[in-house]
Order: sequence, then C-alpha cells, then structure tokens
Amino acid sequence: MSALATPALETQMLCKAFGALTVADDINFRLEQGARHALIGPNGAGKTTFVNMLTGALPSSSGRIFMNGEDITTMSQAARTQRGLGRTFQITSLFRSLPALDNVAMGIAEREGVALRMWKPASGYSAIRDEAMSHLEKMGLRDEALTVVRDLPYGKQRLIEIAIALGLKPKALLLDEPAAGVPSIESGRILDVLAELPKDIAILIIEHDMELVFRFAERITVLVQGAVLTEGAPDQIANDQRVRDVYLGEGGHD
Amino acid sequence: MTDVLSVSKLRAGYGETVILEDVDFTLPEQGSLAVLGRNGVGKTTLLATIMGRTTYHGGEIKYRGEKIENLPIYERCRRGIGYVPQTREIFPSLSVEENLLVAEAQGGKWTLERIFELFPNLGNRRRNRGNQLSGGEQQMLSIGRALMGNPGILLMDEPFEGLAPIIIESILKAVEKLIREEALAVILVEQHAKMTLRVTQNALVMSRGRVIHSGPSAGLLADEELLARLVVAQ
Amino acid sequence: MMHSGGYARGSRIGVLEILPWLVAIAAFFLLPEYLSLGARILIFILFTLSLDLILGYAGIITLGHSVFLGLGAYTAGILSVKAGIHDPFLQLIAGAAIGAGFGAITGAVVLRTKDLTQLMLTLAIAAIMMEVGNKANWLTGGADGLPGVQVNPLFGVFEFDFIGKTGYVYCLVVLFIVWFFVRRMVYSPFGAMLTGIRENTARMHALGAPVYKRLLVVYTISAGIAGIAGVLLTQTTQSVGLNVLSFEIAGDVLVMLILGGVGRIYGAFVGPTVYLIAHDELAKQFPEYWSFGVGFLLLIVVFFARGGILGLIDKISARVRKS
Amino acid sequence: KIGVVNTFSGPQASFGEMIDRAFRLYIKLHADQLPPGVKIEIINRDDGGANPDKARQLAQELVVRDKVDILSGITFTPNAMAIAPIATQAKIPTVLVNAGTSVVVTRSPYYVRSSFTIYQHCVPLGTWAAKTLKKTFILVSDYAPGHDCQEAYTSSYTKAGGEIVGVIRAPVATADFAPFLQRVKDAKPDAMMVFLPAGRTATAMMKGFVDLGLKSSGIKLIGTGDIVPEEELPNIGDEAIGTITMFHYSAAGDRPANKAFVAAWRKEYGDKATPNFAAAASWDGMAMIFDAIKKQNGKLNPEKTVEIMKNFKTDQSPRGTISIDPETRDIVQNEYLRETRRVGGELVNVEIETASVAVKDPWQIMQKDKK
Amino acid sequence: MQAFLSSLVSVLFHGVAYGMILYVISVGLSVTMGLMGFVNLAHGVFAMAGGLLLSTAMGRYGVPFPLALLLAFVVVAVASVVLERLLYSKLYSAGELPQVLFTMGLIFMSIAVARYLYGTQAAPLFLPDYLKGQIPLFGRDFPTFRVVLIIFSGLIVAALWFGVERTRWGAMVRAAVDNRDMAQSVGINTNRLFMLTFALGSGLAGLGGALGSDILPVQSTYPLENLVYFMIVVAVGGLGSLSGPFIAALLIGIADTATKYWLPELGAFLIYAATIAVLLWRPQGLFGVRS
Ligand SMILES: Nc1ncnc2c1ncn2[C@@H]1O[C@H](COP(=O)(O)OP(=O)(O)OP(=O)(O)O)[C@@H](O)[C@H]1O
Ligand SMILES: Nc1ncnc2c1ncn2[C@@H]1O[C@H](COP(=O)(O)OP(=O)(O)OP(=O)(O)O)[C@@H](O)[C@H]1O
Ligand SMILES: [Mg+2]
Ligand SMILES: [Mg+2]
Repeated sequence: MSALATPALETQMLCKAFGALTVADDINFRLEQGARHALIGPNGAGKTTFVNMLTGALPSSSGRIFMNGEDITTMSQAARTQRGLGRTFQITSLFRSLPALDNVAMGIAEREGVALRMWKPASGYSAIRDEAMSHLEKMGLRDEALTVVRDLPYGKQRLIEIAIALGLKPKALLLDEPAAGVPSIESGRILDVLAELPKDIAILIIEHDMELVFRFAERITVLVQGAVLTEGAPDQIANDQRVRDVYLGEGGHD
Repeated sequence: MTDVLSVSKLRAGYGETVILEDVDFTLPEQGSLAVLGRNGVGKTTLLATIMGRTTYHGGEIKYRGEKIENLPIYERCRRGIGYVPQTREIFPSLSVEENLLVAEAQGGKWTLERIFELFPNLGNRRRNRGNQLSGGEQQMLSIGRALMGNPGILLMDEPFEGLAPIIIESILKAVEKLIREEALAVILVEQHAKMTLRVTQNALVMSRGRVIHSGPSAGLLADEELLARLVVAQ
Repeated sequence: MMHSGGYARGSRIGVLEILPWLVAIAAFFLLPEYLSLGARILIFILFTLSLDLILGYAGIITLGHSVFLGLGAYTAGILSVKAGIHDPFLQLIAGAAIGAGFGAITGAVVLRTKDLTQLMLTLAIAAIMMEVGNKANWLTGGADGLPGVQVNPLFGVFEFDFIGKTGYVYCLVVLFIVWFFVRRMVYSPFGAMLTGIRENTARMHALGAPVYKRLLVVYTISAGIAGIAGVLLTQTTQSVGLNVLSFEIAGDVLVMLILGGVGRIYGAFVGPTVYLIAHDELAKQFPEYWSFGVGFLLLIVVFFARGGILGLIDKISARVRKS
Repeated sequence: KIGVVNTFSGPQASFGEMIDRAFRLYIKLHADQLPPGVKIEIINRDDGGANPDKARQLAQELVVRDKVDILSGITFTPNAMAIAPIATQAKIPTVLVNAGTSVVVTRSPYYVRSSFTIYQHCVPLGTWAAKTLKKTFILVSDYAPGHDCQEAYTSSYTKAGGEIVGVIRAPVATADFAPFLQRVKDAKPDAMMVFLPAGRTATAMMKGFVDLGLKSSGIKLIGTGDIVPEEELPNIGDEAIGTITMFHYSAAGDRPANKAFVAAWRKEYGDKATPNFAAAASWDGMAMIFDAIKKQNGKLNPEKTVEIMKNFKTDQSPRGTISIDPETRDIVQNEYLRETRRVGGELVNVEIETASVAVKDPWQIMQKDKK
Repeated sequence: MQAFLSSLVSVLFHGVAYGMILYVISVGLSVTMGLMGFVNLAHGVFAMAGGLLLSTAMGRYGVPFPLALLLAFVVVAVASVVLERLLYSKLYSAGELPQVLFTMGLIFMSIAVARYLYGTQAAPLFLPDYLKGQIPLFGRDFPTFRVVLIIFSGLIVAALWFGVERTRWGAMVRAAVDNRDMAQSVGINTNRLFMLTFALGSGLAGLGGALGSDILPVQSTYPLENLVYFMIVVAVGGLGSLSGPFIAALLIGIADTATKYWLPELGAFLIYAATIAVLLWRPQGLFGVRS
C-alpha cells in the first residue's frame, strides 16, 4: 500500500502528561490503511495511554489526531467508534453479569444504530443475534454463548474481548495485549482470526509476547518513556541493539 | 526436613461445584514447582484453594507440617503464604506505597526500599494510585506486595503475563536468587511452558481439575512429545 | 440480579405476568371497601416502576425521585385550583410533560456525576423544590397545601366518587398502558443498552454509545412517568400537600423498589403492594409503633430474601425445580 | 363508631397521644350516661403528620369500610382541608379537636370545631401587651398558623399603640434557635412574641431564650400557650418561669370542672401526667359527641347531629364556659392570661386573669366586616 | 459597623458550635460510608442512642455529666459492635441496595423502640450548674455550655487526626473494601478491622448525639430527620476523609447560622444550593479520598 495514501490513523506531536510525568512525548505516528502494525515497549512506556488517546478515552495534553484525514482530536469516544475505530482492553472490560452473546450483540446494535429503538424486543433482531453468534464461533466460544461471562475462566473472557471488537466491524482496530492470559494454542487462534479479517482493516497490536508480534506484524514501533525510539520492519527491530537493551533482553523467548 | 507445603486428596471448588479433585503434591523447602495445563483446567483454582479463597470440600493442606486447610485467609498469609493472583487484584484506591505497606509483615525483611530496588518502575510511581498504573506495573506491584508479607512460599499465577521480556528475565533471576538466599519456595503457574520448566525443579500438569502428570521439570522439558501431548492436546 | 430482556432471551408475555392484572381486577370486585388504598397502591406501583427504569436498568441511584411525583401532583392541583382546568386527561398530559421537562433539566446536571455525588445532588434538588413549594405560597398554598382540587368526570360520565371506584379503574388503566410501554422498552435494544451502561459504562463508551445522552433519555422518560403518578395522586385525593415532595416519599419509593426486587419490572408491583398493605395494617393495629413492624419486614427481606421478594421467589422455584 | 384520623407517629406524635387519652378517659368516665345499648367504638388511624393525601385515604376508608358515624381527631390544617370533601360528600359530622387555622371550619358544612383558632389567642394577646410593652419582636413558625398569629397580634397591638420592631419567620423544622434569638437580642425589644408548634420546637426556643441571656437582659417572653404546654414544662425547667401566655386552657386553672378533669387524668395516667390544651379540646369534643348521641337517643342522623353540635353549650368544660357559634360552627370560649410559675415544686401556668370572655373567632368577624 | 462585627462574632460562634457537633456525629459516617463503603443510613440511630443515654443517665440516675458522656460513647460503641457482628457484617459485600434497605429498616425499628421507651417528647438535657450561664468575651455573652462544647469537640478532632489519620489503618480499611479477599490474602484480618472501625465511628456518633442534644434535640424521629444533614457533611467533605467533613461541617454550621441570622426567609435554600455547587465543582467532595 502506498505510503502516500491518507493513513487510517495519524498523530502529530501528540503529548500527554500525568502531572510531572510525561507519558507521551511528541508522538508522530502513522497507522497506514490495512496495516499490520505492532507497538511494543517496556512496561509503563505509555502504550495503553497512547491507545486511550487514540480512542478518546483519555484527552491528550496537546497535539492532534487524525482518522482517515479527519481531525478527531476533540471528538467524543462514541463518535470515534461510530467512525470505525475499535479497540480491546488490556484489562478485560466486559458486562460481567450478561451472557457472552449479549456482550457481543450490544456492540453490533450500536454499530447498526438500533440501540435507541424502544419497541421491538431485542431478541427479535435476529440479524444481530446471528452475527454475534458468528463472532463468538470464530473465537471458539459457541458453547459459551449463553453463559454469564462472570463464570467463564479468564482465558475465555479475553477471547470475548476480541469478539466484541470484531462485532464493531472497525476500519481500524487497536488491540491492547489481546493474548495476555490466553494460553499459547488459543493465542494461535487469535492470530488466525486476525489473519481472516479483511485486508483493508488497519490493525495496531500491543503485545509483550514477541513470538506473536514477530509472526503478525509487518511493521513495529518501539515506544520508550513516551517517545518513539524507533520504527521499522520486524527483523530490523529484532536486531536493533537499543531495543534489545531496553526491552527484549538477551535471552531467547518461546 | 519437613516440606514447606504438602497437599493431599484435595477437593475444592466454588460453592457446590467441585473443580479440584484428588490433588496431591509436595514442595520441599526452597523448592520450585511449575503448574501447567490448558485454559480452565483449575490452575487458578488450585492456588486460590491453597490461599483459602475457594470452597473447601475435603483433603489436607499442610504448611511446614501444620494443617492449614481450615484457617482463615489472613492467617495463612501470616503463616507465610504469599499470593500473586492472576488478575493482579491491585487495590485501586491505594497508592503504590500504600498497596505495599498494607501487606507489610511485622519485622519482615522486606521493605519499600528493597521492593523499589527490585522494580525501579514502581519507585518512580510510588504516589500513583493502583488504577493509575500500566498493566505491567500492576503485575510488578502484585509481586512486590506478596513479598512484603515475608512469605516462605510464593504462589504466582501467571505472573509474567503482560511484562516486557527484559523484565521477565530480571524477575526470574530475582526469584532464583530469592529461592537460594532467602529460603523461599515457589509455585509458578504459567502459559509459557518451556520457560517455566527451565526455571523450576518439578512440574505438575493438570487436566479437568486433576493432576495428570508430575515429575522433574527437566524431564518434561526434554520430552517434547510428552509435553505437547500433556499441555497442548487433550 | 436476574435480568430480563437482552438479545439472548425471548420476550413473550408469560402467564405469570398476567397475574398482577387478574389480582387487580379481582380486588375491584372482591374488596370494594379497600379501593382507596387500592388506588394508592396502583399509583405507587406506577411511581416505583418509573424508579426501576432508572435504578434497576440504568443504575442511576436517586433519593430525589419525589420531585417528579410532586411536580406532577402540583401541576394537576394548580391547573385545577388556579387555572380552572379540570379535564383529567389534560392534567395528565401536563403533569407528564412538566415531570419530563424537569427531568431533562435536572438530569442534564445530575447525570454528569456518579454514586454518592449523584445521590446527594438528587437529594439536594428535591430539598430545594420542597423549599420552593413551601415558600411559593401564592401558587402552592405552602405548608397548608392545595385543597379543593376538582376533576371533571371521565369522558363526561364517570364521576370521581369518594368511594374511589372510578379512581381505581382509572389508575389501573393508566398503569396498564404505562406498564405495556415500559415492558416493551425494557425488552428492546434500548433496554439492553441501559443494562450495559449499568454493568460497565467504560465499555459502553468504547462501543460507541453516547452514554450521557442515553441516560438523559431514560431519566426524562422516568421523570415523565413519575409525573403521571403524581397527577393520579392529586386526582384521586383531590388535594395536594407538601409531603409529595418530601424526602420520606423519595426514601419510601426506594425501599419499595428494593423490597420488591430491582431491575425486573415486577419488583415494582410486588414492593409497593407488600409495603403499603403492611404499613396500612400495622398502622391500624399499632398506630404508634407500626414502624417497628415495617422495619422488621425490611430486615427479614434483606437477610432472607436478598434481591427482594421476587429474588426469594426465584431462589425457591430454582430449589423446587432442582429437587 | 367514631373514626379518628390522628398523628401517632413522626415528630408531632405527642398530639395523637394527648387526644387519644382524652377521648378514652371521657368515654370511660361517662359510659353510663349513654342511652342503653349504645357503645362507642373508637377507630384510630395514623396520618403521620401533615400528609393530606394519606389523611384523605384514611378518612375515606373509615367512612367506606368501617362505616363510622362521626370523624374526629385531625391535628393538622392541611389534613383537615383534604378531608373536608369527604365529610361533605359522605355527610359525616366531623369534630375538629386541634387544627387551628381559622379557615378550616368553613371548608365543610359538617365540620364543627371544639379546639381554638390562632386568632382567638393572638388578638387579645396584642391588646394586652400594648398596655405595658411598647416594642415587640415577633418570632413565628413559617406556616399558616404562624402567619395567622403574626397578623392577629400585629393588628390588635399596633391599633393599641405598640410598635413591631422586627419579624422572623423561622422554618417549621428549626431545631436550634440561637441565631434567631441572637438577632432578637441585638434588636433590644421590650417583648418577644412567639408562636411555634407546641412540643420540642417550642421547648428548644425556650431554652435558647435563657441560654443566650435574653431573659437576663430583660426581654419579656410572651406568646400563645403552645410555648409552655403542660407536658413540656418539666423538660424546659425553671427557664420557663415568668413567661406570659394567652391561651384558652391551663391545667392549673382553678375551675372545679378543671380540677376534676386533671385529677381524673392523673388517676388514669399517673401522677406525672398532665393534660394539655389538645386534651381539653378533645375532652370537650367528646362531650359534644355524647351530647349529640344522647339527644338523638343513639340513632345518629348527620344533619341533626351537626344541628345539635352547632348549639352546644356547657359550663362544665375544663376551660370554663364554652359554646359553639351556630353561624360558623366554631368554638366560642374564654381567653386566659397566664404566667408560668413554680407552685408547690411544680411548674404550672397560673391563670392571672381572664383576658376576654366568650371570644368568637376574630378572623371570622374580620371576614364578615370585609364583606 | 460595630454592630455588624459583633453580630458576626455571634454568628461564627454559634456556627462553629453547630458545625463541631455535626462533625463529631458525621465523621463516623464518613468512615463507614467512605472507607468501608457501607451505605449506613442508620448512622443517626447511634447518635440518638447517645443522646437518650445521656439524658437517662443524668436525669434518672444522677450520673455526673462527664461520666454520662463517656457512658454514651462506650455503650453505643459496644452496642454497635453487637449489631455489626450480627447484622452489618453480613452485608459488607452485598452492594448498596440491600444496605439501604437494611439500614432503613433499622431506622424504622429504632424509631418505634425509642418511642416506646422514651415517648414522643424530646429527651431533656439537664445541664449541671457549672455549664449554665454565659461567659462574657469581646463584649458579648457566650453560653458556657457551647464554649465547652467547642473546646471538647476540638480535642476530639485533634485526637482523631493524630490517632488515626497518621497510621496505615485508613489504607487497610480501604484495601479491605476494594477487595476483601485480596486484603485477607495479604494478611489483614478484615473482620476485626471492620468491627473496630465501626465501633469507633458509632461511638463517636453516640458521643456527638449526647453532646449535641442541646442543638439537635434528641427524640424518636431523630435518625430520619437529621440524616440529610449528616449525608451532606460527608458528601461535601469527601468520602473517607477525616479532615474534609470537618471543613464541610464547619461551613454548613456557619452558613446555616448566618442565613438564619441575616436572611431567615431563605430557609435551607442556601445550604442545598451550596451543596449542589460544591458537588458540581468537586464531585468527590472537598477532600475526597475515593472518586
Ligand atoms: N467464580 C467461579 N465460579 C464458578 N466457577 C468458576 C469460577 N471461577 C472459575 N470457575 C470455573 O472453574 C474452572 C477452573 O477455572 P480456573 O480459573 O481455575 O482455570 P485456569 O486453569 O486457571 O484457567 P486459565 O488458564 O484460563 O487461567 C473453569 O471451568 C471455570 O469455569
Ligand atoms: N491516571 C494516571 N495518573 C498518573 N499516572 C498514570 C495514569 N495512568 C497511567 N499512568 C502512568 O503512565 C505510564 C504509562 O502507562 P501505560 O498504561 O500507558 O503503559 P503501557 O506502556 O501500556 O505499559 P504496560 O506494558 O505495562 O501495559 C505508567 O507509568 C503509569 O504509571
Ligand atoms: Mg498497557
Ligand atoms: Mg487461571
């Protein structure tokens, strides 16, 4: 894809500080259309904060954010989501006393704009139910669709997190450690699902599981103390001594 | 020498539901045990049961020779069991310092300073509230908090999830050192089977609430096929 | 908390759901002497239902819901006494509109906050309205209330008699219509969305829901319904007093709802019925000490029927089914 | 069957207690005078305070379900207002034994009042005060009876040459009067005229009056009897001594009928118990009901009952001679000027003089004058 | 000007006295509601019990005033422990709604019990002679009892701050509320912690109720009538803080007194309006620990 095309997401001089602590320091970042991009960096580097600013969950201190060329810096979270920005949470954030199915359907209803309808019963919207079911199936959660989320083991809750994001049919998808807490074989499933997504969806993934990152990403950005340390192709990053020093370490990983 | 922990015929679960059945194992002083198994087989439940956080149905848990299965949770902690839960369970409304201090054992050898030495990140964020930490920092805090209780055994439920590789390395080194120098024993639940096996003496593989394999870690690590069969396939 | 509605569950009207209406109709014929208490219960069911909508479904906690009841009640009273408008339906519509309007205005402020802050804001707003009602003597009659409210006969035929027959049937019909609307709403995507907000607001934001606006919508609807309940209260008692704006009423309705069971529509039916009848009977037997009995009832429910009376019924029926 | 809508719970519950005790005592002592076969049954209902809708529902039930012949009780004006249409529609004679706002009794042709009106106290009080006290500061509760008293007092007091130097309308639920009293003190009047609901509100004010040194700075405390009701005197203590009040009843009145009444009361409810004005009004109210029953030989006809009550007159009331004004169905009674003193170790309101004899409600007269 | 200044002194004095009482009573609520997360609407019951105890001890048994105060504190604290063990503790993790229902039930019951035991009148407070009369200061008279009341409450406040706020006790309570199981897992005996905390808060309410029976007359409907004020103090002051409610209580006391003195027509308007304003400005209260 041409680097000249309007990026799916772009930030210019994005800054964020919590009191004296700067967690985003003039970040200039481009998520190209259809990109498979990874954001890595030490704990506390500001990755989650960056995602939160992109989605509007946190206001930025200064700088600007564009989505498909449109300035969304001051837009509400809801408005950004409606424009096709989806995310998952690093720390699971679900409707814990609702069945898995409703967790997914809720987002689809928002996407379809039916959430304000007050007359027809929700269960009568079979298109929404079926779609929610299909997303759960993709994550291997068919049998759990009617189980209340609270009673599921942690690993499965992580998968619902992804199913919800899929339900939003986002144009740009931000995944914050989607595989944390998911056993290795299941994380393989996550990769498969992501691989099946239409190519024009731009995906940004945050992960500490390097195996997953290197298998998935075509491009990697390294964030250290709120600033971009470097950006490049996976092999380039893997061999960058600075990245090894601050993040990867010398040991191997499985 | 008595064992730090010995578990026999343990049955436990949530309410009337029994998850764990007939679980047996022992852990010597300064020992380290890996607990492996697929998603939802009961690894978390096992650790939580040792801590006293599930419904106990039967069997025996001994810490340094004393039966503890009927003690309240806090008493088990005071005896010397430290717990790093899978979902971290940081106290969101307490600052980093407070999170550590509430767990401090009287006359223990762990202090704020030592924890901050181990995790410099935390030292820099000592006034942040629990819910104002990055995911990884919460993980570090959870480990640090367990150490503040001056434990004789540390139960760690997927402690490396969400940590940068370099941090994992340094924690692993630190834990090895603790085991050696501070006479600490460790039970480690991890998804990364190989890495875990490399640093533990013994391993235990679970399936559907039962132990289906137990033996030296090195043996399991060497036998790729067995490992794949036990942990990956069902 | 058992939740009704949502995408996973059907929405047919069950046999059990017809029961309250059968009881209400039977009461009309079998207990003609209790119709004024009956009407009072129906009105409080309506009022409690409006609270369930915001507390049970949207998770908004309030100690000031009496404002909307009071506004409805005073709207009817003032229309009749000061403006000479005695048409029952006009009063009803005006009460609903004023209740909803004030709901929208105060909701715009209250809904920006959460938890205790929200609770205190609702309480303070209610207290201010109480002071207004007290001071605006010329309009509200102050502490003496507005006596002498007149209501034209329904459809020009059915007079509001002092036995309360007309009043009872009238309240029952209004309640039925509102219930039907509320029930549809609860089972609709809108109802599911409200449950989502209550469960996890942050997630709802991330799904693209403008949470604040949504809450404002439901708060306004609820206030309108409470206004209707207020109008009914004035119309059936033909007077209004400051007590409709009081903290006690706001507390009572909260207690009634929790007593019945929160977030399940029918808690709003069971709660007021049990509470008001218990209150009435106890006050009859022990005018001085009835509050002990009512308090004891609440304690029993808390310790033996968490989730309200309907919660208990759920639990028992689950037991029975098991064995 | 008498249905009583009354206040047994909430902050004002002491009224219910007084009224109920008076009713029961009267019935107990006079049961033998009833025509044979007639038994009086009292059905109490609790309205919990000023709750018009609740009171109305209770009255309605008393009429419809319990089929009472007479309604009574009714402590609060708003409740009386709400019940009026029922009394009218169902034709139930209703004896008001407390609610004291003048207008109430006009609300239903079946209403008869045995208690008092605020105007009855406050007009003579103003006239009397103007004789010796030139400057008054008024402190009243901010509700209809308080407003009534302020108006009544002001009209007669200024007519007689007195000057009002300040008015405070305190919220009904005021618990601590210190700030108000401080202001009165700073204004340095000759007298402070007070109307507050009887009970703890008035008691709190009385204590503050002394605590803040108004008494020692020479300000005279005057008001209606509500500020020194008999049952509160022991709580107020010596602070009450010297208070001047205008009222229609004092338990210390030395009329024989009153002495007998108080003695009977103490015999029934214990040495420490003392009846107050609400008790006296209820006693007389019950006497009125008995009268109607006796005259109709136990068969009550609503119109006739009201007719009989309208013409009720007795000199055997604890309050002296009282009657009902046939025109307004309102009470006509004496007003006594009292001073609180310690007599024989007990605090009492000594009647110093009968300030006015056979007072009709001045408000009703003023209304008539206006027309 | 002179007159204004001198009335200002009075207003401040009475306002502070009122505020102090509000604080001593409400600080316990700030603890149960703020730290322990228990919506204890029945807090006023403990204050009422304290007032009734004081009145009975002095009036009926001739117990001297200081001893009666101590008694009010101790008896209420002990009684509250019994209630806590038997009832409250069962609802710590039950969520707000059952707590509301339960504490409302408790209020209703206590109203009837107080009514039965003490009748309908306010419990009389018989002050010893040395607390009667006035103390002249700055050319004005100040009632002796209120002067003593201010000083005594001040001492309590100081004791609280030094004894409690500077220990890790507060953090432990908050930890236990955030996550009971985890708090136990780090060795906190949450049951005992809550019990003692609750007892302290209730005991203080009892003490405040007793001390303040002159300003807030104690009678059977007390818990319901004053609830709103206690809650305002806690909400405006900030949940879980000890110093926040102090400021809030003083502000409320002074504002209330000032309106009564200068603008009695306003009634309680100002207090409520100010409450709304503060909460909109700082939703977590002036010094809230929790958001
Ligand atoms: N609170 C609970 N109530 C009822 N059942 C539960 C609860 N928590 C877990 N379970 C069930 O217990 C079983 C074991 O779960 P556990 O969390 O111990 O698995 P795990 O091996 O730790 O899995 P993971 O790798 O996902 O962490 C699962 O089937 C789960 O559904
Ligand atoms: N609300 C807040 N107030 C103050 N500091 C905060 C707040 N939220 C986050 N921080 C700090 O900002 C830093 C960046 O946090 P962030 O969650 O973005 O890190 P991260 O890169 O996602 O780390 P991890 O890989 O551990 O999840 C952390 O050091 C954290 O302590
Ligand atoms: Mg992160
Ligand atoms: Mg687990």
